[in-house]
Amino acid sequence: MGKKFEGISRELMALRIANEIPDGSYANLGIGIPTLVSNWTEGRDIVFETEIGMLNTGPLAMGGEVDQDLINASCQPITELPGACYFSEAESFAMIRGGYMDVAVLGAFQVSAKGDFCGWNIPGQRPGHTGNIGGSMDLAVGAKKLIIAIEHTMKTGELKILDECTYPLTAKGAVDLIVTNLAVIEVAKEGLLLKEVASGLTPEDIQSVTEPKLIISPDVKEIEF
Amino acid sequence: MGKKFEGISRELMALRIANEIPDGSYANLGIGIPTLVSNWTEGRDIVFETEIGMLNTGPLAMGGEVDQDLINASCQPITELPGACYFSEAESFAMIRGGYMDVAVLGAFQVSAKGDFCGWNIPGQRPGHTGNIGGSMDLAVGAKKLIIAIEHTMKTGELKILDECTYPLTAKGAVDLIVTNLAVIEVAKEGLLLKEVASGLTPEDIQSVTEPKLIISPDVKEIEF
Amino acid sequence: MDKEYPDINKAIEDVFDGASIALGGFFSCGNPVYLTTALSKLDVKNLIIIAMTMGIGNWELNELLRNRQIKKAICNYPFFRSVSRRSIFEEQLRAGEIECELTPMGTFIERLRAGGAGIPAFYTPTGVGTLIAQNKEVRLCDGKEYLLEKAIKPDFAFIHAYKADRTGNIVFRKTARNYNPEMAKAAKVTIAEVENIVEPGELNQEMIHLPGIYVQRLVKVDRPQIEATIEKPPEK
Amino acid sequence: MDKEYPDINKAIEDVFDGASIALGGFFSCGNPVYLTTALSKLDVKNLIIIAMTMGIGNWELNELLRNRQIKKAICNYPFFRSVSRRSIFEEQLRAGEIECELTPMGTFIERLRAGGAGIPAFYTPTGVGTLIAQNKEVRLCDGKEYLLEKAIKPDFAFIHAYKADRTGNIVFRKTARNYNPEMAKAAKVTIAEVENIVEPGELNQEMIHLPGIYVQRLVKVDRPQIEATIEKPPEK
Repeated sequence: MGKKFEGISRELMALRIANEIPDGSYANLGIGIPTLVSNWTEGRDIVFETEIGMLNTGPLAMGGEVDQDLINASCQPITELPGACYFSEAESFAMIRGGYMDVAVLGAFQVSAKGDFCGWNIPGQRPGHTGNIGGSMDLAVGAKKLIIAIEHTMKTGELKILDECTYPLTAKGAVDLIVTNLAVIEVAKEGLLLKEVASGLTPEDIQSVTEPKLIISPDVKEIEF
Repeated sequence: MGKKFEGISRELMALRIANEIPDGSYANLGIGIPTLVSNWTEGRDIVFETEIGMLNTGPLAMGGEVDQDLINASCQPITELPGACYFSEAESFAMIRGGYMDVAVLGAFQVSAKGDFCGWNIPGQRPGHTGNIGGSMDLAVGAKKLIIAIEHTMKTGELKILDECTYPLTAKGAVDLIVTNLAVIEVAKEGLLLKEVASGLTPEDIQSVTEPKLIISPDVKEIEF
Repeated sequence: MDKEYPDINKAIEDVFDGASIALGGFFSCGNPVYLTTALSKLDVKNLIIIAMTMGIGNWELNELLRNRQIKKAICNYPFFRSVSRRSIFEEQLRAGEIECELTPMGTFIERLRAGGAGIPAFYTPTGVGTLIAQNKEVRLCDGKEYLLEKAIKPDFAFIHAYKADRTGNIVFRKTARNYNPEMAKAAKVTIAEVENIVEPGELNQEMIHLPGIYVQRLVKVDRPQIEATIEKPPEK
Repeated sequence: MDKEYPDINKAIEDVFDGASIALGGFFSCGNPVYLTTALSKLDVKNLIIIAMTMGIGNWELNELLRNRQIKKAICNYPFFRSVSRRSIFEEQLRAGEIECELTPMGTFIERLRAGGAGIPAFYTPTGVGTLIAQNKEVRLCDGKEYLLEKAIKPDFAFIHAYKADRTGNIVFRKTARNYNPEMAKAAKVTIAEVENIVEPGELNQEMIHLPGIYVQRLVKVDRPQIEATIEKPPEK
């Protein structure tokens, strides 16, 4: 159990992540906080893919725009942008597994110091070893850069950034960057590199809610937007 | 070396093969005699595929019909029929290998009693063990029914229907039916079953130009058109 | 070749006990709603159902579960998102009344693609080092680990399409394409419910999403009215 | 993302000695004729060329051979049909000056498809019991033999297309599609010569044959004039 810090909002986490995606990128956003990233990319040169089989997804559909044949991977009615194209599920995952997604942003239950993460099964919650894997395992191994967007700790105070994951894995060694409400942490060869902390917090605060020993970047700074 | 018999023309071989393809079939025709089969299928309910990536190919294009972007797998300008569709090479061979071709008709240099056949390399003709394999190996293993259309012997009189093939194989045990200028022979479990002979010839004549011992069908008859 | 069947029940009458059936559709989008409902009225049991979800968005599938027609599910997103909600499938799974073969989404559709393409098995990086790798062969290629995954070849595929010509050439609409094409390719017999059936030559030959060779039977249906949600089944 | 390059030479200037390059086109149809010619004027050697033929229909490739720019060919139909005619490629092969990796047409394109789809290797029935099986792993699946075949991932793909929007979404025309889409997906860098370049939104989103994510560079070219034959090169 760690202490409780407030940190930044989910919206600002999404903004911080949006700033991490270079112009000219193709990106896929998972369910939850990751979905919010596209609220911050208007005017940016980023193309979003959705696993269901579409490139250049537009904002959520409103009112009369809703089309039952046009949803995203979270089953929300969406719109299309100029340059959109549709394709099959097999093509969608050929693209994902083939390494064409420059950035994927996913949620997680736990992340380890080695870049392992878990997001589909908390033991005891579902019968046997089952759960909603969906496209998470393919995105994890396929994306060139995998960003995990999570609250730094569970609501109950339990740690989520651990030496070793204790839940069933989504992928091993796949995570590149962890963005939380408290910090921005790079998964480096040597371990977790603390690069940014939320306003008002110190690296020691972050360490107090993080199991692995953090490497404090010499350039460590406040999270910038 | 066998004797020399005339038998039926290439056009009639093609007609005999056309009669072997049931209505409602999807079929692929190789280069040479097989190509002639489509001259006999007008009004029939047969859809032809070409490896380059098209279903419902039409007759050869004439004069102003010629379109440089519309050729068959033999590089001949062709036309399209109603219900035609285009697809990629990967799709074309997924279809072929996946078992969707009801009938394939190919030429061959040699065919064996076990249904092996060779059609891409005569030792000494090309450098090393190379040759134009093209789509022949995929069609051979993929087609539900493989018909080999050949002259019964080589122009030099050498036998082509052998106990064992002596040239590099296209596929093992793939041939279902052999149609030659002299006979129609089924590749059965027990061996080669002689079912039809060209007008004026006897089963003994066919055996005299066929290396494997033929099983003479009790219903053996003249080739019918 | 006119592949249209005037009667949806006639089009599925040879589905047999123990048959494996792939059902197209991604959550609420592009599901064979009419065929699934017709299947639930058929006296067949011990079915193996291959579908993304198990009654989450594709609500018609719950009727198959209620009737206890399903022996085994092959799927990638079987449950409600919220762990506090239990689907019929989850209840049956907890009771040990049904089997579940969970396969990641990309592996799921690639296994079907392989089934249609004559590829019996392939290697994939997805799932290495996870529970998905249990009892699977691992192979090193260029120093990286991959899992061996096997093709799925269902007896039947039920798909939903926007348009078809009578010979079975099919056009899907927007994201309702999803799993439908590869399921059709993988299955021995594909039955498509189609919103619009036209004559051969009326579809643009350059935009056929599923060539007719893969489709054995067509059934004309009305355009269904669907709410895009995985939260609640439609009220009856 | 505007992927158009005004200068074809600029679009290929990072091709390096020893690069592997896939060239689209089936005999005379859908070849990247302009890019191949531009490549023949570049001072790069020891290339690995992946193409259906080696200068049979795709005549421009012969210039690469004359310049001795090619170290190795991966192909499925390398020679003239008639054994009495010898191509430049055949002469160089006889002289031991070039390597040839022969792969059946379906395996050839499936290896490229695998390369683009993150599949390092797959099993196929094609070639079992033939010379193609030499030095390849054989595996029994359900009692039938299959060969292990490995993905091809070229450094570059050169493709020819009918239309593209500036973001790289591509539409091919009739049978000129052939190998082009999968080569583009397999390659690290894909350069497309395109007859018509339009603005994003002008193409029908339901008939994009190659999504823009696979295409890094576009070059506008005039529609080439091509005679459909593999018998004779065009007169100069």
